[in-house]
Amino acid sequence: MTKPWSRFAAPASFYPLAGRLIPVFWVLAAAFILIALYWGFFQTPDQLGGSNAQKDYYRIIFIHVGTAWMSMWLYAVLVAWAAVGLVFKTRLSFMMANAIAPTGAIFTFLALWTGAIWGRPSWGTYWDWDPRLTSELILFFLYIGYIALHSAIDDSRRADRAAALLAIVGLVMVPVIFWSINCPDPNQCAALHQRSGLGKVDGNILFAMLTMTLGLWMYSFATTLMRVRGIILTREAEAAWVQDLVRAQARGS
Amino acid sequence: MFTVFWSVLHRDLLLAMRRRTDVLTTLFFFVIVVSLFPLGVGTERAVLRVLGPGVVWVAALLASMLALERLFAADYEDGTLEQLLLTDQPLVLLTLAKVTAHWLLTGLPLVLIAPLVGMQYHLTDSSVAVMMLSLLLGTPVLSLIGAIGAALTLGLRGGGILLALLILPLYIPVLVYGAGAVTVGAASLGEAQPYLTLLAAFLVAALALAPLACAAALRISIE
Amino acid sequence: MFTVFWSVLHRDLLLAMRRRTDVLTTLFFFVIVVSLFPLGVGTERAVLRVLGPGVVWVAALLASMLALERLFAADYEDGTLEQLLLTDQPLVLLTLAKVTAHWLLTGLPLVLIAPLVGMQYHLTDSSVAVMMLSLLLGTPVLSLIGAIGAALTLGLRGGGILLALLILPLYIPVLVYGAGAVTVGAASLGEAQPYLTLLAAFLVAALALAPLACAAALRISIE
Amino acid sequence: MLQVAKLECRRGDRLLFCGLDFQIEAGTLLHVRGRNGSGKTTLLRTLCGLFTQDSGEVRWKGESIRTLAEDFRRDLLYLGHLNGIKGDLTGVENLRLAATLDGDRVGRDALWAALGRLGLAGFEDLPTRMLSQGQKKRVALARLILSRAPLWVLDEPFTALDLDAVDLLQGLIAGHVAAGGLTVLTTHQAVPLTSGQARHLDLGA
Amino acid sequence: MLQVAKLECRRGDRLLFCGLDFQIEAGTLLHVRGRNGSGKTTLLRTLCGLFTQDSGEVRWKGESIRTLAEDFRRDLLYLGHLNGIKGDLTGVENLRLAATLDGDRVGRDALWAALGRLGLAGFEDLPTRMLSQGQKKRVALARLILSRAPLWVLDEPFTALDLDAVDLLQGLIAGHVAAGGLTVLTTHQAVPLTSGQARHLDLGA
Amino acid sequence: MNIMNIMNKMLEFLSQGGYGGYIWSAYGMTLALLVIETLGLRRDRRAVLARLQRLLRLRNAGDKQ
Ligand code: HEM
Ligand SMILES: Nc1ncnc2c1ncn2[C@@H]1O[C@H](COP(=O)(O)OP(=O)(O)OP(=O)(O)O)[C@@H](O)[C@H]1O
Ligand SMILES: Nc1ncnc2c1ncn2[C@@H]1O[C@H](COP(=O)(O)OP(=O)(O)OP(=O)(O)O)[C@@H](O)[C@H]1O
Ligand SMILES: [Mg+2]
Ligand SMILES: [Mg+2]
Repeated sequence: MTKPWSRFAAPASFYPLAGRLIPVFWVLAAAFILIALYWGFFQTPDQLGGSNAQKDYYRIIFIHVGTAWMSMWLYAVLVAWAAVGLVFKTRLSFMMANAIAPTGAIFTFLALWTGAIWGRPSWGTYWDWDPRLTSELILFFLYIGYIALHSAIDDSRRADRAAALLAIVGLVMVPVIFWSINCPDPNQCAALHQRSGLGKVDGNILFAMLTMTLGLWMYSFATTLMRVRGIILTREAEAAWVQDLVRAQARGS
Repeated sequence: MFTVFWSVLHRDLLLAMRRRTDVLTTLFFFVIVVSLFPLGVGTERAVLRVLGPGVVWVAALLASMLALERLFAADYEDGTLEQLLLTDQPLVLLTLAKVTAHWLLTGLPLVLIAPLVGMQYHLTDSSVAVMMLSLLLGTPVLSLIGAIGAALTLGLRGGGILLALLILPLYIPVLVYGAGAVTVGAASLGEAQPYLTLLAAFLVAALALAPLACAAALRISIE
Repeated sequence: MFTVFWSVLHRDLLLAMRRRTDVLTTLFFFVIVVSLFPLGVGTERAVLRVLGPGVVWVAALLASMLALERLFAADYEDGTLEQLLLTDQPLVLLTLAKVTAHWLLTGLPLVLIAPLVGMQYHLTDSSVAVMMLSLLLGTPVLSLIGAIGAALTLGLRGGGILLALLILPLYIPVLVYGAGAVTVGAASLGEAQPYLTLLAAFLVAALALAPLACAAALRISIE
Repeated sequence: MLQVAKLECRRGDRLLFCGLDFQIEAGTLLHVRGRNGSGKTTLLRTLCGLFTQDSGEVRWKGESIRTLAEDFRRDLLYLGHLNGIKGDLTGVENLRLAATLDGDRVGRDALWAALGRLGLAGFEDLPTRMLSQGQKKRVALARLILSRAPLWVLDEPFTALDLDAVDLLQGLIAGHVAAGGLTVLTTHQAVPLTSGQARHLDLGA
Repeated sequence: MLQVAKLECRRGDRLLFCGLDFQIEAGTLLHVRGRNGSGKTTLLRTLCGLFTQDSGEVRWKGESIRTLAEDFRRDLLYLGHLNGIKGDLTGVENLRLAATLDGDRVGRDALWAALGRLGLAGFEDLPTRMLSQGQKKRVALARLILSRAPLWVLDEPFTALDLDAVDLLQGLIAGHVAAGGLTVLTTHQAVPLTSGQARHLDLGA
Repeated sequence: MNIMNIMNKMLEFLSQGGYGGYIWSAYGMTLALLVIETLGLRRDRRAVLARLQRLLRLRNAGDKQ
């Protein structure tokens, strides 16, 4: 371990750094989410106009979009950490990938849940086999597969690398899967997309949506770091620095 | 180099011949699952004709997946897998040989029995032809992708159902275009051509990439 | 006598809590298989509504069957099964406790998730109610019958697919009346009553007979 | 007490032994010996009723163990090649479960004391899969301390144990025999007895 | 020839050994010793490249075995805890397959001769699942006769063997070392050498 | 501004133009899951620390012997 960046890749130095960052992210998360909620509920109209008028229920959008975006973003980050771990053999990367997965799965579930609840008043059904929804469902399965594989393997080293490989295979397949769902008939693909024009959205709504997403992002930083600290403690139980830390805590309490 | 490919292939086929029932079980599983649906859904011809392609493909997915559980397991348990890993041959080639043998034993029979299933669901002749073609192109992809999952779950508790969880989502593109081809092919074979081309493209890509991933997975699991 | 039933039941539930993902795997397998069909068959509401009951029941059959593979296997491998056989308690009771635990962990979740699936297939509210009822009555029968197969295939190579072959045909009556109930129940709950009565009768018969057969099978397999 | 009459066992198509006759009384240790594959494990499992003989009979207190069924099993404690403990449960949980199934209600202290006596202090509430091979074996052997069964059947109980544990186990067996119990075991080691009678049975050609 | 530098291995979260350094030349036998669970098997598998070390390096003829990959594996013969033979194939079929994968074309007579030398005359064309434990092990060991690999890595090769077979195997190893080969093995027995150098490595606390 | 007025305002806000059930179940599930996750993380951390403390005590006891 001689390269400068690898100093932070060492669990011993990352652990306290994460400990200092966690409260910061909690504060940021709370602030952004509260602002977004205030803006979303009090600074936006009760009704969306347009060809397809939507009443108050459109306020679900603030968490719906936030969780949907975060679910996809977190999967990308997870795969990135997994790939770094496989290539550079840094233990911390695997731990990060591992710590992201539950939060990502929760966001995916929430995107599905809020989307379904939204679908009921606007489409009259909780579920439809719309490509976007189906893709999100598949993403949920990919998260669950990653978590299930990791926890089925007792040896943490093998678990890390096997799950990382699975995540990478998943990433290669994801475009193909999403594409096949979006375009089940290869003869006519272009006509399908119901584009979501972000530009046409009202400024206040957009602000609340983006702030909420930012808040959820900060939240996922906080939970991921908390989880990774737990993993580090478990994995490094034998290391001297962990024992010093535990001893200090024992004296403190 | 190819002697190695052949000798592994030959070994696996020989082993299968010594245990003929293992091959038949996959086939029977496929037939049973396909036959269960008319029992659950009712036997109206119009309905069955719509369901046929999807059901056959889902059943093929499930049969392929169940058989995959044993792809590396036997070799893992008796130690021949680690000996394979220690030969001076590229592991990718050995993996490819094992997957090929597996497909010959579990995928090809499904292709051959497809006309029978087509009859059960009152499919048109051209549908049946497309079904055979699409299975011929699609089942190797299933074996190739599934082999990665099989390698990853080697020797784990609850391997079977875990494997299902890992690889069924990855099977979706094959399912979509395989079943799509059969549905479209009801009228004429030509309609299905873009679907079949896509399946062929998947097969080429899977042939190129899956053995690499699978070999890497084996190296991880063997520790 | 019942302390034993409870302590085995409690042990199996405790073990499942230590391995939470094992329980979730079955559930997700069910959800994945159910979600595959619309991808293969197409997403027209009318078609899905016809298909729904059959798909749900076939998926329940497969999920139950795949989970059964592990029902006795873990206990067999670490030797706790032979210790159970050597206690001074009736083996039938122990078997029943294990099957009960298994159903609570794999059957009951399917019942609870049924409304979700009903949503995916646009089933009517009364269909969903009937589906939950029929699963509640039917899945224990699946676990009970399947346990016999699991006991018989204990420790055999290729156990999973062999088990499928043995017990899927035995599952057919449950499938026919279970799926039938849901289809008929689309209009009103009352229509489905004869079907549900039959399923209840199956359940009573299976409760009376299956543990006996299963205990006998265990004695044979443990030698 | 335990009587074996004209016992014949086969595995596959091979005859392992036939016409086996012996009888052991209270306060006896029976040491079964023989090469690998001579049928020791098979004999012990037949004595427990886990393996069905091809002909002959095993009797306990004068009655066939098939007729006695649960009444025989109440008097029996068998430890085989496998430990019979769950890796996901802790030592205490494993032991409590075993005691409950044996029909005993054992207090928490007794459980911890039994594990402590086997040198597992500090490991009582770790999942047993985190224990070493020898420690797992010790958890299984802790049942010997709690059990009140008169007949112990032990298949190679000394494997995976270190010297201390071997001494301890030999002491337990000697105590059991001295207190009027019966023990049937296979092992390649000698088992010193403080009282009671030691007998040998040699299997195989 | 074979060189180990600052090797560190973990299993799960446990450190097995770290900073392990040694080097062995042609014509040497390295005997790895240690308690159960001290990491002997792990070390041997690391030497073969089956297990990935946490840090440090294994070198063969001066180059890392990771870089050499297939070139290293050509020089290696590993026999582990598992026999690595298929129960459904006969001894001859198993041996022929192993030879083919090693890149050797071995004639039928050589195969039968190798099996005969290991005392398997008459069992060559039975499916190996019908052989006894010791005979299965002998089929696996027959590869030692056919192989031309200079580096043998043997994990407890003497288990399940009877005295004759132990002698035979000791002879094979001594011959290999005398002919300038390298052998790394774990065993609780001594291995007499006719020529060459014997070294010991003790693992674990 | 009397109590009734405030109550009415609150009720009106809660009903969200008649879609309160949808909105609050969406936000409620989100809140529930995030809280559960956070609490779970705290519990996990306590469990890990407790285990490490116990191991430490054991090691100390072992050293004394
Ligand atoms: C159960 C699943 C889902 C349901 C029922 C659902 C429903 C909806 C509905 C009804 C809208 C309003 C669209 C409109 O104005 O017509 C919407 C908007 C949106 N959904 Fe979903 N959705 C679901 C899942 C997802 C997923 C998985 C994503 C992830 C990509 C997503 C991303 C979005 C986005 C970005 C918008 C806002 C786009 C815009 O303003 O046009 N949704 N969703
Ligand atoms: N499940 C089985 N099926 C068929 N034959 C078996 C089975 N188990 C053992 N055998 C055969 O029965 C014979 C006796 O086996 P057994 O396990 O009783 O021997 P043992 O004396 O206990 O040997 P060891 O000292 O190795 O424990 C062996 O020759 C073996 O090949
Ligand atoms: N698959 C595994 N996962 C996690 N830990 C393992 C695994 N295999 C072995 N270990 C642990 O690694 C340590 C070393 O194991 P190894 O098999 O190398 O020991 P050994 O010296 O060969 O023992 P033996 O003399 O019993 O063969 C043991 O303490 C064991 O608990
Ligand atoms: Mg034995
Ligand atoms: Mg070893």
